[in-house]
Amino acid sequence: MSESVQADQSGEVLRRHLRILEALLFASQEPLRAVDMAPYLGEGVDIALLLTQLQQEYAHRGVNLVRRGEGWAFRTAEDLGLLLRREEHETRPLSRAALETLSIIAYHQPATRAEIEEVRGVATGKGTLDLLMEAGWVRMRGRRRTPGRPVTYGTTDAFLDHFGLESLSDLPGLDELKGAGLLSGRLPPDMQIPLPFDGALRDDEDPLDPSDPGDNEVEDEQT
Amino acid sequence: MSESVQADQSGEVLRRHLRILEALLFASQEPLRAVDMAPYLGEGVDIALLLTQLQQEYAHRGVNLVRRGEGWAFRTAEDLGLLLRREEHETRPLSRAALETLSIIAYHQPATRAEIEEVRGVATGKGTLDLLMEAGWVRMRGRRRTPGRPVTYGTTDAFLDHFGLESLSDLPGLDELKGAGLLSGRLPPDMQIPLPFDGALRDDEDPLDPSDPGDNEVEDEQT
Amino acid sequence: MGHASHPDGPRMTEADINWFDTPAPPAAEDVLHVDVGGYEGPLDLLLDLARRQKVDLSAISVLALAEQYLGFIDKIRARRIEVAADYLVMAAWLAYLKSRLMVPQAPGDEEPSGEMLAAMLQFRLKRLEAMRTAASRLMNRPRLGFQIYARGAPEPIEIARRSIWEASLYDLLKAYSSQRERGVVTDYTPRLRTVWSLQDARDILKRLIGESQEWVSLDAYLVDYLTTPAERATVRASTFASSLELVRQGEIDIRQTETFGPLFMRRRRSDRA
Repeated sequence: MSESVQADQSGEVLRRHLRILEALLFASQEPLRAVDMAPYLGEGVDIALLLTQLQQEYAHRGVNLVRRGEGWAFRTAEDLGLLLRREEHETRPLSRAALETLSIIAYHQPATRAEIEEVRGVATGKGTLDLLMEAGWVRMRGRRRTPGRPVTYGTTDAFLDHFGLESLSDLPGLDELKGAGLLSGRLPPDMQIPLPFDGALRDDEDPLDPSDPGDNEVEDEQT
Repeated sequence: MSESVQADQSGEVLRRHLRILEALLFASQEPLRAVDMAPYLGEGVDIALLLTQLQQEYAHRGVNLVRRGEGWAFRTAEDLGLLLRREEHETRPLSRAALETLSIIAYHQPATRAEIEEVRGVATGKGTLDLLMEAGWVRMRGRRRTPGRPVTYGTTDAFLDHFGLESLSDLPGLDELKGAGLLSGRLPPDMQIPLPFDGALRDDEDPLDPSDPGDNEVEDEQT
Repeated sequence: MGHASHPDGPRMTEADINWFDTPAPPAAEDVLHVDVGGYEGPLDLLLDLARRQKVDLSAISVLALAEQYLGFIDKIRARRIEVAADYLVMAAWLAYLKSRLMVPQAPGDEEPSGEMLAAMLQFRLKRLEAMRTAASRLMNRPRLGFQIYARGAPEPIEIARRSIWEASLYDLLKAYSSQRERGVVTDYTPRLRTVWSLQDARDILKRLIGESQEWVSLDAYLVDYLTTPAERATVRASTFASSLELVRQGEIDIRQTETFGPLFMRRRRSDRA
C-alpha cells in the first residue's frame, strides 16, 4: 500500500511540475530556457524530461510546445498557419542584400564579413548587418584567430524562433547544399565540408570582449 | 460500417475545431467572443459546446480557459499565481527619517502624527509612515478621541522581534540612555522619557473601523 | 475543408512570395540594352546571364558566358555609360579566362588551367544562387507572426521586490536620544566682550608713542590696558594690527629681535621720509 501511495504522490508531483512549466511557458511570449524555469521547480528536477513529456501532451493540439535552440515556447500549430494567417504586412521588408546576407550567415556560420562578401561578390553595406542584428536574428559571435582578427557572425535563437526551426540542422535544403559542396568556402572537391555551427566558439574563434565595438572600427577606417 | 466512418470523421472534425479554437485563443491579445471565432470554423458549428469541452480539457492544467464576460481567454491557473510570483529581497538601511519616526512611535505610543512631528520638529512625510507599516513595524492602533480624531500609531510584535525586545518595557529609560552615553548630561532636570503603552487601547482611543482609510483622507485634504 | 470559404477569414495564398525588393531583371532580348544599374555587382550580372542559357548551372557554357559578359560591358562603355570598377575587374578576369579556355595548356604551365578557373566561376555562381534559393525558402517558411503565433496576451511573471530594512536597536535608540536632545530648549545668552576696534587701538597707540624716538616694547606701552585677562587678547591683536598700518603709512618703525620676542616701536624720524 505504501508503494502505491508513493506512486500516487510522485504522480501528483509530476503533474504539478508539468502544470508549473505549462503556466510559465504559456505566460511568456519569448522562448524560455531550462535555466529560466528551474527556479520555479524544486531542486534536482529533470526539466528536460518534463519538457519532453509536455511536448508530447501538446503534440496534437492547436498549440504545440516547440524547441528553439536552447529555448522552449508554445506556438500555434504549423499546420494551422494558413488558416490563422493574418493580412499583416512586413513592417520593414528586408532588402535583397539583407536576405542574402542572412542566409549566407545562417548556412555558413560562423562567417566573417569578408566571407559574406566573397559569396555575394559585392561589398556589404554597413546598414545590412546592423539591420539584421537589430532584428535580433544575427549576432556577433567572436573574432576569428586570423590576421586582422575579423568579427565572426552567427544567427540567434530568435532567428530559429522566427523561422520555426528547432536548430540549425533544420535549415531548409541543408543536406542538398552540403551534398553539392556549396557550403564550403572554396572549390569543393577534396575539402571537408563544414556545417553551420552555432556552438559556443570554434577553435579558431576568440570570444568578444564586452567592450568590443565589433566591425565598427573597420567601418570607420574605410570612411 | 458507414456509421463508424461518420463517427470517426465527426471525431476528427471535432478535434480540428478544438485545435483551431485553441490556436485562436492562444494567439489573441484580447479575450475572444464566440462571434469572433465563428468565421474560422464551418457554419452551423456549436461554438459554445466546443468552448465548454475545451474548458474541461484545460481544467486541471497549468493554464485554464476562462470566461471574461462575453469573451474567452487562456489564463494561468489561479492556484499557480502565487508560485509564479517571485520575490526578490534586498536589504537596505532604514533612512534617518524613518528611524527617527519609528523611535518616537516606539517610546510615545500611542502617538498621532502631530505628536510625532512635535518631537521631530519637522513634518513627517506620508511615505515614512507607509514604509514603517509596510515593513511591519508600525500599525495604526485607533483614533484619538480629540478634535480631528487623529489616527494613533503604535509598534507591532514584529517590531519587538526585529529589535530583540521581549516587550516595550525593555526599551531603555532615561537613566539607561544616559548611562549608555546616548544622552548627554546637559539635559534639563525635568526631561522625561515616556513609558510606552502597549495595551489594547487607551481610554482616549477609539478602535479603527475595518474600512477606516487611516490618514489618507488627511493627506488628500492637504494637497 | 469546409472552413476555407468564409468571407472574413484570412487569405490563403500559397504562391511563393517574392521577398526580394529588387525588380526582376529585364527580359532576355532587352538585356544587352540596359546598363548595370539593376544588378548588385558583376557576380549578380553573370548569374543573370547564366540563367538565360536556360540550362542547369552545372551545364552552362562558361566560355559563352564570358563572351556575353564582355559584350555587354563593351556595349555599355560604347554608349559612354559609367561602369563601376568591379565590373571592369571582372571583365579583365573573364578575358583572361577566355584566353585560358581557348589556348590549350602548355606543359610546365604553373597557372591554373582554364577548366579550373571555369569551375571556380561556376561554383561561385551556383553558391550565390543556392544562397538566394535558401533565402527564399526561409522566407516562405511558416514564420512567427505570419503563420505561427506566440501567446497574444502574455502574462508577465511578477517579480515583487521587497526591501528588507536594516536597523539595529542602537540605531533606534541613538535616533531617539538625539532627537530628544535636539528638542531640549536652552536659554543661551552670549557673553559680551570688550573689543578694541582698530580705530580705537590706532588712536591709543599714536597717543602712547607720541614723538618718542626710543625703541619701546609694545607691552610696555600697553601695560595699563593689559590688566584684565579678558581684554588682553583683543588689546594686543587690535594694537598689533594698527601698528602694521602705521608702519605702512610711514609713521612708526617696528622691530623684533628674536622669534616670539617683544615688539619694539618708535616714531619714525621725519627727516628720513
